[in-house]
Amino acid sequence: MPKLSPADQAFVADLRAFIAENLDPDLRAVVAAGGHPTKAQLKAWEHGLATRNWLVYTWSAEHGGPGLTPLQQFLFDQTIAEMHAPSNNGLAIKMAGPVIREFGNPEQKAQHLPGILQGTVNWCQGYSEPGAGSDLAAVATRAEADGNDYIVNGQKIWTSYAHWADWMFMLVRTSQEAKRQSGITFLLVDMRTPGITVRPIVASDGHHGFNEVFFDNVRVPQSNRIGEEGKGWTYAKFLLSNERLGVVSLPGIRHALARAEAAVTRPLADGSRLIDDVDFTNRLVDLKVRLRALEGWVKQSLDELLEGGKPGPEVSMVKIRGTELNQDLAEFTMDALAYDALPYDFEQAASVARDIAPTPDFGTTVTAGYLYRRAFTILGGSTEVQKNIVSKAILGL
Amino acid sequence: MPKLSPADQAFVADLRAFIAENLDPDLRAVVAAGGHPTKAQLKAWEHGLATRNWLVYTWSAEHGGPGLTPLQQFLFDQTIAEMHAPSNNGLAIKMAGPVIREFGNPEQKAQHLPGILQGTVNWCQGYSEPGAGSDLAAVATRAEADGNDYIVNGQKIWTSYAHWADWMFMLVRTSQEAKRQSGITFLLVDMRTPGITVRPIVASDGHHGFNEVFFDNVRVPQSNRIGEEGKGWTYAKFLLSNERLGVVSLPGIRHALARAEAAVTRPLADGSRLIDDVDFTNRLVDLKVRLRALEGWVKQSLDELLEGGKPGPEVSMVKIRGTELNQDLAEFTMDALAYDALPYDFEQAASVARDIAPTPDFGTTVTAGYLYRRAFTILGGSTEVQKNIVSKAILGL
Amino acid sequence: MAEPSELQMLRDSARRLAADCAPARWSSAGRTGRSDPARWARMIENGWLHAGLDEKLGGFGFGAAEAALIAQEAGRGLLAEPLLANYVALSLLVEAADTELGGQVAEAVREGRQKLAFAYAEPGARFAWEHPAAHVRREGNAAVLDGRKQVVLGVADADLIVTVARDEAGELVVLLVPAAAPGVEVQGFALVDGTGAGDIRFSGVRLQQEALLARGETARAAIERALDHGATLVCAGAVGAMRAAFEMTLDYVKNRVQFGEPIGRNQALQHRLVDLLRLIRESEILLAEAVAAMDGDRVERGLAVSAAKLHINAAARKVGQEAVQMHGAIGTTDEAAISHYFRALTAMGVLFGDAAHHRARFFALDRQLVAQDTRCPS
Amino acid sequence: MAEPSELQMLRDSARRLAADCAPARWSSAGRTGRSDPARWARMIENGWLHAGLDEKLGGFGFGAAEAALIAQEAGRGLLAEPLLANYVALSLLVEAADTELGGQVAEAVREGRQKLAFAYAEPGARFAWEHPAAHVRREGNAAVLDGRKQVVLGVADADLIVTVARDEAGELVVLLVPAAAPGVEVQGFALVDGTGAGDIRFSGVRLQQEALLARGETARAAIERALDHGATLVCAGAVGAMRAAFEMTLDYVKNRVQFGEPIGRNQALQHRLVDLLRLIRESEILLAEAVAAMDGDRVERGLAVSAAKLHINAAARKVGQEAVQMHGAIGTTDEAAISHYFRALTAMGVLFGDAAHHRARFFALDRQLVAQDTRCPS
Repeated sequence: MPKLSPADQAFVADLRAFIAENLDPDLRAVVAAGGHPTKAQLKAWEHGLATRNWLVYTWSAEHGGPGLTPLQQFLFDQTIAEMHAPSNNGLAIKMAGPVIREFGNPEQKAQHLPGILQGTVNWCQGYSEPGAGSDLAAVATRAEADGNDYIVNGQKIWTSYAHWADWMFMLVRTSQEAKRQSGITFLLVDMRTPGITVRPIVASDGHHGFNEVFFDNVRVPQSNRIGEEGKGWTYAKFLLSNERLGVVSLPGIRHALARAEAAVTRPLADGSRLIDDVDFTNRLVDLKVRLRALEGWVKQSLDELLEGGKPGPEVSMVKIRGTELNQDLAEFTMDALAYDALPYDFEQAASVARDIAPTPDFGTTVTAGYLYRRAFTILGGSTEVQKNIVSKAILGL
Repeated sequence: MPKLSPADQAFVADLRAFIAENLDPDLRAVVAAGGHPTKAQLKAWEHGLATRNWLVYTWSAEHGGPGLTPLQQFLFDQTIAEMHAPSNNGLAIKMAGPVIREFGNPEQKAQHLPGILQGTVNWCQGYSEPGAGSDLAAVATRAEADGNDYIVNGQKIWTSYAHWADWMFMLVRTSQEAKRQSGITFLLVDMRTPGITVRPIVASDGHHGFNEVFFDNVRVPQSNRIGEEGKGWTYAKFLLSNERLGVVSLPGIRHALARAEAAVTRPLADGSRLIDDVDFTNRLVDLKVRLRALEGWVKQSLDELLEGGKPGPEVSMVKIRGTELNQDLAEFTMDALAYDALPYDFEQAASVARDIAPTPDFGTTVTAGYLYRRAFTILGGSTEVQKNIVSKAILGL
Repeated sequence: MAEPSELQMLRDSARRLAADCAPARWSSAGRTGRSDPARWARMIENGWLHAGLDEKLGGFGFGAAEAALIAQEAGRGLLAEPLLANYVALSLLVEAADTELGGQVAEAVREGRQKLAFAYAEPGARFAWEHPAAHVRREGNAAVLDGRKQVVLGVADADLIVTVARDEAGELVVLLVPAAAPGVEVQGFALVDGTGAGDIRFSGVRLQQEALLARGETARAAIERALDHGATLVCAGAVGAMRAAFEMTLDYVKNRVQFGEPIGRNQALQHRLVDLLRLIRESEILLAEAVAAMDGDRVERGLAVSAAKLHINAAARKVGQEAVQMHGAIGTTDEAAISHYFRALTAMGVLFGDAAHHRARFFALDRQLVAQDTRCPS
Repeated sequence: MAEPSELQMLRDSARRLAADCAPARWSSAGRTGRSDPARWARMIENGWLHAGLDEKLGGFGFGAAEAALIAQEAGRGLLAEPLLANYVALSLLVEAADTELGGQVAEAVREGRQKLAFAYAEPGARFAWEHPAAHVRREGNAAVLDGRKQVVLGVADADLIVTVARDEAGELVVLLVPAAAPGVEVQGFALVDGTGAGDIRFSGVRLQQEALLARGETARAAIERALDHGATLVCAGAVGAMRAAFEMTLDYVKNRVQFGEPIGRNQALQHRLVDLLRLIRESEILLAEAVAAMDGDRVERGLAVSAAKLHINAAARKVGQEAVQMHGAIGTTDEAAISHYFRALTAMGVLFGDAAHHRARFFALDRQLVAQDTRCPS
């Protein structure tokens, strides 16, 4: 990292002061442990960020954002991570927002962008469908025109935080064509519309983040369609690269590394520390080197994104490595905890609160993290699908 | 290992005494270092073994062998390896011999088996062809009937020790059929027949073991055909499993482990030893555990071989793991040698004889071993082909 | 080697009961760490607690092989009952206690009247056990025990706890502590795989003379053997669970269609499945060697057990992770059976020693062997 | 970041010359360890020995980036010439010697009148260098050097040897030794990758005062930097060689037909090729960071260089092995170009530190950083 300019130093100082003043200690503790904050905690935090216009920290001034430089955006992420504040919710600011801004009509922009800027509206993403997995083009949820509306029938799955969402951006099929990518339409749907049912999916760590969303004759105004009918795949693809980079979550990885470091430096009963055990040392070094490579690669990909508008297929490899590193850090920390990683309270999706032999602070969500991070190499396009993409798009195989 | 019976103890004692008396120290040194013995060294050793009928140590008494029990065969391999005698040449005793015995006619048996029993005739295997790789059924070398003879034209490649061989067993194509495995015929060919040219292939370590063999209107009596015309694939397949287990070479692996152990226990300049460096310790332990699993697996496969006549497709996995372990042991030892592994005399296929900073004894062929062992996961059916076989035959995919 | 028919019968009975109980670990065993008494009764009925015992104690007489076989089927069926806890504690007790006490407890366990637990791990000690912080001091005729043990399998169900401490002379002792004794505090909980366990605090627990089962080198040897026994049974459970997870995954990839064909048509998956099968086969081979070595020489036993646990820990991780990955998103949910195998395999990699622990132990024993080895190649 | 046009020109020239020279390492460079003078002359002509030098010494002024760029192209083209030896020795000499001597030698090297070598490794010492066995003692005005160095790159070609010893006070010293001085014995040989190297014995070599280039902490810092420089250049060469080997392999799998289709249609190979590409991309990223850190703070430099070397050693191994495997049997023969890349990548994993060495060093530096780090998260 080069020396910061005075302006950038001032930016970081300002941000640090803001976080120190506004971050609820409970929320900080949850984030530091890698756990799941509550909706109320997140909304309070987002409300504060919005007062400084930092919620949409990646947006240019032209689009109503703070117009941070790429370096400042990087510093923002880094500072947020260092101080254990939650990362800004990408569903609204990196997905719904940009697609509405790029492809929405003036009315749609006027309706939705203010809520995103101010963090008053929660979004969810309706892409995946049962049985389709990483094959996103296999959209079966139908939308049939009926006057000025569409009637939507079908089912979405793996919908993160649908139970918190006010709006969903979703893919529907408006016609059957030979090429499956055709005939897909991109809609914005108010989650309070009659006919929508949200059913929780409990993950293997016990946490409820995912949902199934059922659409039973749901009436959606055609004015909620983004762009042209049948061109939805184009808009969806625009977001896919963002999503892949989003899954990588460097702040999350840095938190995970902090927990790993804590796990191997805590003194054991006999005063020894795992950091003096070469078995763990070697693994820690390899993880740190992988993080260095990943950070450099993410930075290159973001540069491309800024220069060329969209990242190339290399982002698939970044997604693979980022998600693997995140998994391996959780596994490493779990290994360091040994027996302390085993007691588990499924209903809390966290370690058991133990009185006789308390689990160390940083350890309470390590096992949950190990369990739920298995999804990282599956969602947003599985590792296997990413490799197929690279093989075709870069290697020409 | 259970306690040995008195008979088995006597067998081992007898064998050890024989080796101690008969094994040329130069040959012993080459084998211990994992190098390539000369033809003269090997023939002298085999001649000695034959006087005790131990050359064909896997043959039953009925077939003229010593009729050792499976345990005794195991002890034979183990003792040979421990005392750094060369392994018995499988080409004659595990391939040419059994196929002639199983499928040859009485004249062929009378002609060839005595030479194999006594080790007076060297054999080579003519399977692989240029451009065919692991696809053994892609036999293009033609044999056309002409009176009582076949006229053979074509080319074989990767023919181990063709330049030492008196006879070759080979696959030729006698007719074009829809199914490529049909129309293949199994021939025995005298290597002194006019029209045969052997061209050396120098391996990446500098050693000449492989050859290309060219057939230019080579006249082979039809009486040299094994079994029926067009049924050659059946006889060849009979040998494939043997070959796969053969490549595993537990004695070779045990030698390699002895070198690895020597490399990490030698004292360095400051008196330290790598065995006290957990980096190397951990790798050594993992290699030893892998050897334990491999030995158990080979033993099970041999038991199956003895019970059922031929091992199942599991032998493909044994081949994969055995060859990988052999490679990884060489790599480990090379890593332990560090700078000492680099000076290389290509013409000798061995380390440089250095005066100022001599390479340790066990280290002279370590680098050559690392280089030429790369072929182990390719020859005898590549690892990839073995995995395809297991996937189909065991997993049903 | 053919299996004796008694063992075959036991295996069949175990597999039937396990299948009958499944799905057993769904949504965790709750927060008490206690197991289902009805299922335990069926295991008693089926004679499972005879396994591993000497014939004169009412056992079948096949030693470690029996218990390993049942543990393997329990792993395959994801049974959450404290079988391992009872096998290990009982065999340690029988080895260390006098014949009468051993016989009494064995009978009570076999008949389902009592349950046992074996408590060795201490807070912050990971897998170290030779220098426990728990200690006993003499007070008149009684011995008074203080200390803590953590993540003790089956302790919330247990009537008797076999545990480890040091005495005033610093010697290791093996103790038999009634769970109901004053000063014994147990916090029960479920582990990540849904099995029951708990932490224990001993606060001035007064024990009579007969509670001292072994002391000094005898205690050390008995504990080491018990830990090897435990590790072997965890290996057996892992082998059963890996086989089941593998079969389930194989079945899934044959039936799950994506991009127009079963995902099992993807060669990249095929090759990875072959790697998993290979890991499982090696696990089976090393497990069999560990079981066979259980009654042998200490060094050979330790090498075989640590080799098996070392390999099987890694295999269990890999098989669990890959099985989930190949199932895709559904594999990460609680409603998918595979996620329960994944959680079970996660726990098995830790219980009775992680890879680092067994690697270090294997190495130490291997060096002893190398040092002893007088057979010089010619 | 756009490359300055001078660097682009250098890269183009380097790639052309390398292509022109190839195949360069076929069947090993022979047994003398000496390189081809005609090819060296062409490198001099192309200005390659200006690379990495300060402008006032006749260099282009782009520092480590220039030499790394040429090393990368030399790796891509498998050039066997002692570029690395001269870059490292010259920059160490320029840093440690007085301006006049530095300038003279730099000019002689640039013009092809002299060649250098840097000798640090000692028999049996692996990668340790802070406590050399080689030593100097005073005799009147002269210093007398005794000791051995091994596997010194380019030494059979060298006129001047920059080496490391300790003095009578036990302090590290950097010395400049004429290869022709009485008492200097060199055994030249080829390495496994066909490049030239050699062992040296110094027996009572008498050196004048100006031969002592640096001493004590100054020497230590200069040597450490030289070793980082060497490691970085090896990384650069490996990146070039990996890229070439990868492209060659990709080309091969697209054209090689087996079982009726190009082997590149096999998804298992495709996924492995993606893994290789990933390793290479990470190598490129870490290399760039190491190059950028060459003129920075010691700890940051060490971390960046050791991270790069650690990763690239493993990547070089993997890429080399997989490239051979995917080529099949032909890849194991001397006549196949890929086998030469394989041998080059084998050597690169050892030169200037193996993975174990750099892992330990990274860890030590990382702990320094953690200890220094006063930035506490809030």
